[in-house]
Amino acid sequence: MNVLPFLIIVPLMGAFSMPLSSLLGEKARSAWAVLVSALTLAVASKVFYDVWSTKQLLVYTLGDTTPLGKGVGFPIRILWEVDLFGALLALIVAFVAFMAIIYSLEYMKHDTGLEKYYTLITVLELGMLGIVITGDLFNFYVFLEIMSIASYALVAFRNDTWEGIEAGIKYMFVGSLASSFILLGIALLYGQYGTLTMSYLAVKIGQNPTFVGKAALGFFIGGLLFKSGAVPVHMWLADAHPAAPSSISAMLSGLVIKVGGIYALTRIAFSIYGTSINIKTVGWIIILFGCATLIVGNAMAVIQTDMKRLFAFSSVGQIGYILLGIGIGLAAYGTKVGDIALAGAVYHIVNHALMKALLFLVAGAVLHQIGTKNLNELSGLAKRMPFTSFAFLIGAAAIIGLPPLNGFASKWLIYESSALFNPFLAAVAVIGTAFCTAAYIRVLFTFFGRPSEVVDNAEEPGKAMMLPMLVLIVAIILMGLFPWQINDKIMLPTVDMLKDQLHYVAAVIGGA
Amino acid sequence: MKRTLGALSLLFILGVLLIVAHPNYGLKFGLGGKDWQAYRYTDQYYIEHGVEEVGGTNIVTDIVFDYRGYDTIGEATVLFTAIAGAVALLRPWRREEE
Amino acid sequence: MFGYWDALYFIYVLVIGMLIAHMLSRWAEKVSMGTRRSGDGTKIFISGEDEEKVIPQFEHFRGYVTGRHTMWGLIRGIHRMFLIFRREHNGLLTDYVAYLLITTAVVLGALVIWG
Amino acid sequence: MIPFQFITAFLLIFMGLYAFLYKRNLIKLILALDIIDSGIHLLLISLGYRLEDGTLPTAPIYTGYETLKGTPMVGPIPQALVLTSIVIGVCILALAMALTVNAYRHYGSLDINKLRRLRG
Repeated sequence: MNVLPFLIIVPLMGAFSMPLSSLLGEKARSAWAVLVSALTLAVASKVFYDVWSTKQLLVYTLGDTTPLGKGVGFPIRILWEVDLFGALLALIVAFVAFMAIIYSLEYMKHDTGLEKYYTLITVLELGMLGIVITGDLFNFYVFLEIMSIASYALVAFRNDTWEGIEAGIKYMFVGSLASSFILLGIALLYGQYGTLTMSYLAVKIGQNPTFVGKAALGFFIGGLLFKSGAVPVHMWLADAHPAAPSSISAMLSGLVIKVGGIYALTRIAFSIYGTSINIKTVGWIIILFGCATLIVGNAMAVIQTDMKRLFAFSSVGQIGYILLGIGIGLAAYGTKVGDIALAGAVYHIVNHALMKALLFLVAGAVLHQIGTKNLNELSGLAKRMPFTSFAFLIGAAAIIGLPPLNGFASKWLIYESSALFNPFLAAVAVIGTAFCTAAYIRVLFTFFGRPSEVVDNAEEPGKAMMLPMLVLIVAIILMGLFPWQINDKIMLPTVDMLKDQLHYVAAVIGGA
Repeated sequence: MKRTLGALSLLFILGVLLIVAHPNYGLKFGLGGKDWQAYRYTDQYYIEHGVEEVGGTNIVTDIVFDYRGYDTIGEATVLFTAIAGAVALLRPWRREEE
Repeated sequence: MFGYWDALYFIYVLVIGMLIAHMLSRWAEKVSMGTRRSGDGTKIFISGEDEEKVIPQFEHFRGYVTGRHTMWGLIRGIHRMFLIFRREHNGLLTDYVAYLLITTAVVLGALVIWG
Repeated sequence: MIPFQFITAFLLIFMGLYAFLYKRNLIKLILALDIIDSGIHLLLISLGYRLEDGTLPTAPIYTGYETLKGTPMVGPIPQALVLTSIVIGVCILALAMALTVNAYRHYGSLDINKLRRLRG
């Protein structure tokens, strides 16, 4: 049985019925939210297992058995096309969203408007799942907007704080502008090539790479770099992620910037354009932005006093590593170095989703229990909240890249390949890590320092907040124990499928 | 300073767009005959087969509700999301209730 | 991943590292806090101290650039970098839009020229 | 000769982006967002236009008169896309308005330069 459609159906139905379920009371709404996200996680796991075990693309046509028209060789319907990269991201999205929803059961207890909150968080998950499985450009835009609108609303969800509103306004206005750029790119591609299906566009662009195609790629990269929070357009990220409720920050930082930015960028660069334009140029553009992102993001993290803002800037820095890996994968297309860099980037996407989700959940726990996120006041937290501090310790060690944890493997792959590709890039990456270490050591000293008055009455958070943190810790440690096996079994096949543009096209056109 | 640079970039983008719109280098307007078949094959397919495959005489309706019906679901979801978001943003402040 | 002949690669990296270190120390000498060479005696001192006074415990380094130079220079350079980065993040929506436009224009330009 | 439809579309996009750079009122910025969207919609719609031997095309609707079948029809995809895109634009507008109301309640002003407490 093909479970792929349920990946959309379940969260869609869950989101639309969330206001109804909240009529039955608070308990019913929470249970419904957890049930829907758990089901989504199950479906995503099944999809991932199917794709991984067969190493075949899953193609699903909406409303017909074949995407092709009668008697013609081009697709006329919207289709879904899931390769291993998409399935992997769908799994991560469903997992982190599940964790965030369990966490918010307790974290958001004191807020009003909770039925809207759960509706929006489910829609956010839906939008990301739609992006990773779609095979149609305009459909991609629609789901990008679903995701963006949900995240605009969620960033400003605490409408009684000025932070949320201001960050929401900035995020929303500039984000809509970036979305408009993406729509403009899609319009240009349609005007030149007359189709919107990604795989058929790949065929047409391969036959005739024109100026219009390049201009469209420029608009795509501009808009998607914004969505992924690269320097110099990272500023909305540093404003928006700290202002959102912590469970949302975990999703925004862990998932939205990767699915809405990095995934889309990778898909467009590899599967649509591929080698039909000068792939080295595209790669170097992304490398340069990646290097700037790496330095600026990690350096800004050092000087923050607000814990969540520090984590947000650290997210910018980690996005830099991912961009660096993808850029090297593009610039060294077809070589072993490129493969390794790309594997490192994909691995780091997964790792960073887990680590940053954990860190933001820790920040949320501190904020919930103590009521401040100012690092100067939080000294000596470890005595009163040992579990939370332990969770932070694991997350920080993983994000710095200490060997027994999962961050080490992905960062090592990126260092190694960048050193082989160009030593200068490796130097930049190491400098970025030095800043990152400085930033986290500072928080660590704060947590384990002399107890201050503020934290005297602090207590550990409740079970619903501890459980997601515990699960994420276990996931990080487990992934850290078998880094090379995961790399060989999952990441390298992912890279192989991602690079295999011919396979991506042939799965739809049928060898034509 | 940044604003000026931004304006210059805007002019540059506009220039690229104008090249893109020039019929000799990029997009063509009012295609006909062979060009139509070469560039708008999907539209032509819908015009020719839409009525028999879907049944609606208005081809745009056929596309919106059949060929690209999934987009329409997405559109409805966007509307739903925006309403939920706007209602969430305009709810009374927590402070006022206490 | 590294083969036998890739040992040469490390020498290459080493040479590049030496070059970078040399340039760094030259730059640090220029940037570091008030330290400069003076006259033909070429003494090293830090501003606020007695001009005649040599850096304590670094007397044998007279006339050379000391490690302290590099340290001061690095600290000052990084501090200045932080200041610049922080000043850039001024919270103006106009600037965010300007940066978005500049990014798009740069990408477009690169793709138009070398794509 | 660049078709004036495209030029108009680009001018609309240009106007919207210009407003983003030089205007400070939030309501004006919301209008600017809509203007940019309109420009892109105009571009998309005009991409589907079709001229065969100088005959004017009709809308892609079969009215049952077989005689009309001979006349060319404009491309239907852009119209479908624009239908979807307009709704998305309206949604953005609604959310932006809700945010603006909240911003006015917090800051007592619609000046975007006053909304700059988040920095550094």
